[in-house]
Amino acid sequence: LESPLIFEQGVPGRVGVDMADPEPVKSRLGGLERKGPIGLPDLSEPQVLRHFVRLSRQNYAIDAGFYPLGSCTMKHNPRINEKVARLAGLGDLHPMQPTSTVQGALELINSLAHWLKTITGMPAVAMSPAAGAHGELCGVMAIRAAHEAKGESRTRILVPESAHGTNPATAALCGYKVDSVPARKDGRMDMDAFAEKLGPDVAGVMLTNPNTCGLFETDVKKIADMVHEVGGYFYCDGANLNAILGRVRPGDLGVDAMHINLHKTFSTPHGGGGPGAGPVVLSDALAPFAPIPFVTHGENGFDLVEQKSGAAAQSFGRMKGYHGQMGMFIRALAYMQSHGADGLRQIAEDAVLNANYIRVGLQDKLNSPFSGICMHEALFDDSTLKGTGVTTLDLAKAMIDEGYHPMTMYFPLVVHGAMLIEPTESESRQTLDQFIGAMRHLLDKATAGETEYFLSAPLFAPRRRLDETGAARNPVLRWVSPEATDNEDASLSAAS
Amino acid sequence: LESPLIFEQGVPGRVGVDMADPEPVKSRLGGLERKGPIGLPDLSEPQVLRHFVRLSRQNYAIDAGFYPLGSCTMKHNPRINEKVARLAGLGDLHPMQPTSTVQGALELINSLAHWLKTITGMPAVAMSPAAGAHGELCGVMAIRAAHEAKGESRTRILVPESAHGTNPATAALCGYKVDSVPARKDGRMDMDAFAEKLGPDVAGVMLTNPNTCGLFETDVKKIADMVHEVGGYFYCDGANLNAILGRVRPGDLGVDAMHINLHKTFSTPHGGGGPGAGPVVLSDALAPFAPIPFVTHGENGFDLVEQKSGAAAQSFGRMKGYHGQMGMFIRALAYMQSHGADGLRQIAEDAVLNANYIRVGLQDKLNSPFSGICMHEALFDDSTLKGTGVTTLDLAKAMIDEGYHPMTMYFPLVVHGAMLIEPTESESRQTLDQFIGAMRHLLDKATAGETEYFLSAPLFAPRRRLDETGAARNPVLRWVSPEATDNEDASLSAAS
Amino acid sequence: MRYMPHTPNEREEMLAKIGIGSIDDLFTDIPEEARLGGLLDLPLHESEMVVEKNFRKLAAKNLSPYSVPCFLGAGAYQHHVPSVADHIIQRSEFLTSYTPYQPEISQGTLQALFEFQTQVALITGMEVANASMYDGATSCAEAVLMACRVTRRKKAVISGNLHPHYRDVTHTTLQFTEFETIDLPPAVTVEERFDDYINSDIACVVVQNPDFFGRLDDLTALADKCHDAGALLVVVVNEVVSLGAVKSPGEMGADIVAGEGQSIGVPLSFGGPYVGLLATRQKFVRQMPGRLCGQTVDQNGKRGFVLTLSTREQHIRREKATSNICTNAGLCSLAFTIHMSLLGESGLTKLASLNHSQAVILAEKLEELEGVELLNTSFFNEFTIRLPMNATTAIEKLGEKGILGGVPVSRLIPDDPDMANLLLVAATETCTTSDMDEFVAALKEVL
Amino acid sequence: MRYMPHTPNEREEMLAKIGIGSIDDLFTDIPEEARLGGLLDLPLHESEMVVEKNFRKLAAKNLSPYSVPCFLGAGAYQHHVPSVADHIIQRSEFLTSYTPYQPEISQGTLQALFEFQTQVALITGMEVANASMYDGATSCAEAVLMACRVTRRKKAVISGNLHPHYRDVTHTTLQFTEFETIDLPPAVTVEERFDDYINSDIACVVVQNPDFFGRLDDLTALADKCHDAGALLVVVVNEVVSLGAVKSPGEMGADIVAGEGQSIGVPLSFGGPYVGLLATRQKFVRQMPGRLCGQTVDQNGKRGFVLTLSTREQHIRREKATSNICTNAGLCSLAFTIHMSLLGESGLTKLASLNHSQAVILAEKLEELEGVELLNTSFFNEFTIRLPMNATTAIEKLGEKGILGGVPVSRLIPDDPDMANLLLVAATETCTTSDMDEFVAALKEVL
Repeated sequence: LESPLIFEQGVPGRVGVDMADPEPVKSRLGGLERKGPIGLPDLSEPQVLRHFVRLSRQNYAIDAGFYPLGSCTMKHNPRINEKVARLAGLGDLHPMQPTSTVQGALELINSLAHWLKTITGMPAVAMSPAAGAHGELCGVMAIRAAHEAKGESRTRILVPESAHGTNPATAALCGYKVDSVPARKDGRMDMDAFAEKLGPDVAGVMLTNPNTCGLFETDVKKIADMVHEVGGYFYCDGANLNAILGRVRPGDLGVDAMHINLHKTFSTPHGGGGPGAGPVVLSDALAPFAPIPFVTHGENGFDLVEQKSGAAAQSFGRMKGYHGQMGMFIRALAYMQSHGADGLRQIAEDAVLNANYIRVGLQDKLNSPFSGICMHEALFDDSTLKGTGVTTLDLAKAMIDEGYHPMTMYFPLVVHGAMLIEPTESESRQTLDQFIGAMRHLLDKATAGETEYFLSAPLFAPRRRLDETGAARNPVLRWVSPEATDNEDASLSAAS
Repeated sequence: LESPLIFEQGVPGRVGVDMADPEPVKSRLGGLERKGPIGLPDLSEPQVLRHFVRLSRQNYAIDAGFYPLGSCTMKHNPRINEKVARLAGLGDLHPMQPTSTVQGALELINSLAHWLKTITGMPAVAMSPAAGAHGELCGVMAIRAAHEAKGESRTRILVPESAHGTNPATAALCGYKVDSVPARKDGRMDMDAFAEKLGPDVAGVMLTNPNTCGLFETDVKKIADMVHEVGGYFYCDGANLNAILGRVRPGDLGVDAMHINLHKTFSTPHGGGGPGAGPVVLSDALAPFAPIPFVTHGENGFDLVEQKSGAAAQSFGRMKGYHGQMGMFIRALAYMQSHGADGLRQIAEDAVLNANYIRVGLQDKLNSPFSGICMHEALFDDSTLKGTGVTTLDLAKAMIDEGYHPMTMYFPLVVHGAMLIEPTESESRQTLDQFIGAMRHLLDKATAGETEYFLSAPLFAPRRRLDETGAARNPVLRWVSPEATDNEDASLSAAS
Repeated sequence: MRYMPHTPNEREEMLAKIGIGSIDDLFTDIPEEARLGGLLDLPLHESEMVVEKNFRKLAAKNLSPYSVPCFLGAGAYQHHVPSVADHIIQRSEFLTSYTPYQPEISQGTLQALFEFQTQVALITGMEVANASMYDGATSCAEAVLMACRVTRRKKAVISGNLHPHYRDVTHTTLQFTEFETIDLPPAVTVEERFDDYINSDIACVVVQNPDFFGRLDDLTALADKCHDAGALLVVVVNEVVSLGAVKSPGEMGADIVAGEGQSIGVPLSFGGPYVGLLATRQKFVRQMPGRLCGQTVDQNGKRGFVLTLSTREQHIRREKATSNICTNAGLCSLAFTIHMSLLGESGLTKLASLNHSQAVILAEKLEELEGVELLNTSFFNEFTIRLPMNATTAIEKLGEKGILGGVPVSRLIPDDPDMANLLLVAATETCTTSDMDEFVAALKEVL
Repeated sequence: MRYMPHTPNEREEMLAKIGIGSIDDLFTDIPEEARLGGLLDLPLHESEMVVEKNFRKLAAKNLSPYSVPCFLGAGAYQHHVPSVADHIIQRSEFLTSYTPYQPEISQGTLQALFEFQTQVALITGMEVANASMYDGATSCAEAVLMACRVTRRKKAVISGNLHPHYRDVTHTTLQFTEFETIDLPPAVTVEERFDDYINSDIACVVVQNPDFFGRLDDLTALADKCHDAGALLVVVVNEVVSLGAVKSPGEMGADIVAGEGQSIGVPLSFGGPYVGLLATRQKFVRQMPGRLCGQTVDQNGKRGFVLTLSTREQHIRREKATSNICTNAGLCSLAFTIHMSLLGESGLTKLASLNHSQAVILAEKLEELEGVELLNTSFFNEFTIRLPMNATTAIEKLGEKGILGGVPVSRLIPDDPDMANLLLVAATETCTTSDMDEFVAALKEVL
């Protein structure tokens, strides 16, 4: 049950939304009335509903199956969070209402901030970043603002070579040169290389911990001390916070800034790619530079600081419109309350337990580049596939036919043909057993020489493998009416 | 992505609902404490969610595709109806709240009653029946109560042979003998036979109009007059009201009672088989016998008559607990308000237009047993399939592979291998064209001798054809734990 | 109009294809004098925005029991419905699917029904259950009809402590049949004596447990007596949560259990739609009304589910039908199944235990009030108290204080002076301690 | 705990399989002195019922703008979101799916993104659009960065009538880069003159239309001037409904359109999440930040969609990244696409026309009030009035009367005495005549 593009289904004159006829008034558009047609298709409500229901059924989703997806913490998205996010008086507030009419909303933000600070053991939190990468930007901007406030201009940021791809991009946007620190054989950062690279021109270090190999950086406190010693700051990428909730507080490790992916650790739904939210906890050293706005609490209840003055005089500025991703705040707070201190700790324990269960379940079939206990994700390389003609990608596509989303592939880059698997705490042992069984079955098939099977996978998906190269070479990024005849439009639809 | 039975997924000790620990109290259960285990499986919330999401994906649905299903009016189910049915203060009211605290709810019921009476041109309506068949029961009980009030005891009810299956069952429950009236060659009731069967022992006639052949009973007024003449009442099965909304009012045709399927005509969702609602409009002659409860309106606002006394002294009694299917009332009223007088009429017009469009689109490939314009559904017989080895059922199963729900088959019984197709007004012309194309393609295939294709259909459904005979011969109606060893349980699971 | 896809232009083209000149030509079979010329005397179509506003206005005229302390029961109970249940029943594939007559594309609905049947059988302690009835009251009436068919007898003895709506619906259903009832009077403080009525003419005895007044009874002896006389015992349960704590009807010897499943998964919704439960022994299954889902295999040998034994149903054997029930409570039974799956064994027993402890705590608090008398020797989550004043008056006054303080018995059993001061009070997991304290304090003021 | 599937027993068995003795053994890599012994100082886990109650309590402390007359705008607009849009985005397959990196099992998300890109391109009059940004303000900042990359110039001229948040976010984003801005002062009643600032050093001019004060301008001449100087014109639109009535930026010569899509499909949600729009000309596509979905075919030649041109993105070319944006506004862009599909050509133009007529009617009513001055010569659905008193004070007083009467300009442009009495007033399809009359009457009293 497929559905053509919405543009291929319209008949002019239909409508999917009823509304009152506008009263005739004298136009005040200042002569700027639109003249030509826009080109949107007209459909009825049932058509639109069916179209998107059909589209949805082409998607995989957590609700339908397991995502053994490293580095992305795809876990259960509770429905109560969706329900409370839609309550009248929460989901429908206008951001510019007088603060006296939104005291509950401000209390909610304040309350979420308290949870985040307590969980991380940090004294401050910037709530407004809209996503993890946005949070990184916030953290590194705070670092740069702090250096500038001291009149220092530093140029380098140290980043381990296994870092998330957004780390270097973020540093670059803040005007820093990225200096990559190699990894040791055990998958942690090479401390000697790190020491060597440190110096008075180093603004800070950006470390993911647990790192992208699924390992805890055992020297983390030392790293913090060393970077502080040269006057730099310690940015910790919080993408993997799920693994250590309630077990260790980043604040106790010397962290100066860490973003928290509410859409990973605190399960606001991924939504096919957003929206997310990436609040950033900050140390005392960085707190004065936090972005506006933030919530304060005084005698007259809660208030908002929206301008760079007074309490926010040193703020590095505003990162987005209004007050942050309120819809995500609601969901994350509901998630936290549902877990509580006991549940949050249980999350970390079960997440790590599950990852190690998978590691052990596959260790005789797949090679782990780093030995011993892993944290929340298990990392393997492609040495098993060597000589089979089957690549990590082929294996991943064959997983689709087994009913699973592929694992994360080719990341971290430090491992050849990497496969990174993060089961999360919300999967049952039965699911893990089935998954391990399916993987073993596939690996046996691969080593038995059934290469063709993998090359033709997936067979049982809405599409076979898609021509991504062709898509990039001749980009068709929008639909164009077949009747469009002028050259420009024709060029847009060249490949359609 | 299938899911085993929920009972095959439990691990004792899990839970999908958190709640406070009960405070220790002295039991007042009177020594009736449950001793043994119940046998329910324990699962976590994510498991339950995934289980039912997976199950759902085994279903066809209007939101996903077209139901050319005669006699059942499967049309668009607007989501606004679902939304308003869940509003705090509507969906969460307790039926035994003091009436002073539910004035809005009673107003709503009263308002829906007004719409139903206006649409049908009838003076009264009984709101409480829970479904169409329940409404039939209500109507025929009112007829019987009316006769008894006059001291008459009549024994026969006349029903055309094309009637819905519930009609005779309903009559039987009211102690009436069903007397079947044959159809004429044009698909309407044979008036001569009808006249012949009429007599002083006839309690009434039950007529579906438009009838189950999709035809309007042209002699309907005459039928009403004739049955009234012998002191009987005219029950009209309202299953097909969709076809005549705003075009003719049953009250103007001499109807004494008619149930209205809120889940057909007014689009409360079918839900895989309920819940429905079947309010019954009544003539002045039958109104005094209406079931309790009903809403009244006086100086102190709205009130409920819940007992057989006062205004309800002649009521034939109570048909269900509390006050009717409120959840369905809300949705139906929202649907009516969304359409208005203009939209309701448009429904009938487009429903009949679509049916005739299909009739004409297939008439050279399929035989219509009755000629001329049809109402909201098009009826065909299986003469095209004669000699092909393909039955109506086989054709229907092949429709599944084309992406459609099968049409209604073998009903009405008066037509050999009947196929009854009701497109409803909410399907677009494009959908109808595609459907007609698919049907023509299948019919060509059948007449070209590709019998095997039909016998093996469906191929692209979650299941191939199921062994229904085996299911009935050796009924397995529940899951039984494989560990169950006692004989009784073992017999229950004999076929599993 | 947003729900209708045709444009005027398309309608013209379609009419042309059909070969007629106008829409009116489609309706010529309607007798001319009955054809409506103009529009019905009703408002014109409204936008979704306006419709939503209309219903918000209506909602604002009601008092939501979730916004105030609420102790209402009498057959419908306030429970927390997990958000997952409501989410799932709104999924298109469940919400907008048809009755599963085409099993190949209805396995979702069918497997859920099979799970529902199993759950209902398990909690009631019976062997089989059907795929739901309209509600508890109609289920009770159908149980009596069924008992008459099974025993080929014509009389049913009805406990005086059966929910009055259930009794009334049974009367209504039976009134034009050859079957009849023998009705016992309510027995609030004394034990009901059935012995005098049980004999070889009797098809069944119908009792409710916990009964309308909240009392629990061991029905084992009664079951034996019924069976000795060749009659069936029909047990009605309208608070299914009780089955997590209380001996099941099956354990006590019931032959048919008729229940109301609203407490599990179904919102209060002012009384409907609810979900009727009907469970019985395997040997009576062919006399059981309503739909049944059974397990089978497909052509490839894969397990699958189908509607089965439909020869029992109205749509095949018409006037010999066992019942006229057709549509049932599909979506409500699905909600029940989801909620019950979430609870599981450990959840249902805990929920039951929590409900009971809440009720005990409340009863203890109320007993302390001067002039208030607790009439129950046993109860689950609901009990009856006698007030020193008219219960309806008391409830109205409590309502003014924003408290829904229970159901006056006289609303369901009017015209009986003994009942005027009796109040049914229920406490579930939704009550907080402060709700109870508010209630007790307010009642003290009112008395 | 309801979300966690393991029982204590299972955990033991799993630990045994892993070959360790206790959960603590999994965490030995954490420095001992940093390991938490006890629990965090936070409440313990709560039931769903309690969590829901907590949030209801918080909600009750806010004034829902849908429950009172509301005339708030300033970049976020109250519109009716069709129930279908919210229903669809709650479908599991959209709500809980991952970023569509695996196109074979993500065609739903991808096709919807392709439709989104097309819709955004059509309404803005541009050739291509990306798959969304965080919000309008970040989109504006990214547009400036993009213009600098395209032109290889370092200065952006920013209109004084750009929404202050958009300006602030652009400043923040650029502050540590080599790029800088030239900021014009607000111009409420006079026309803005860009000529003096446009030269061969300028990467772009950023203007908003309708501007922050509601005024509409024909930007064609400005576009020409920009192009003559080799600069780009960036047009910001934060009320996309206006595009149904007003000449599109593309028609006026814009090179990049940065917009806020909240008005279509996205609830107000106290300011976020929203959906940033970014559209441009085909020739700049490789400098455009954010995700892009492109059409292609699969091995069988079937049309399909994939994320494409990702070499532009951060996760490939790291420090040469065009932006650090990673997650975008997936679900909000889906809601936008659904709402826009429901509207279609006829719906969007009618909605725009309705919004404009509502605003005109309100403006006329307000103009009649003594001491109130309408400052706009043109507007769409929002305009600026000057009150004879401090606007913040007026708004507070209106709030006490249960009316959300607009946004005081000084909340966004503080410290400027000229702005103290200015009030932004918006009217959309959600306002009724009686809302307007209440507002005008209340304002009359307040003044």
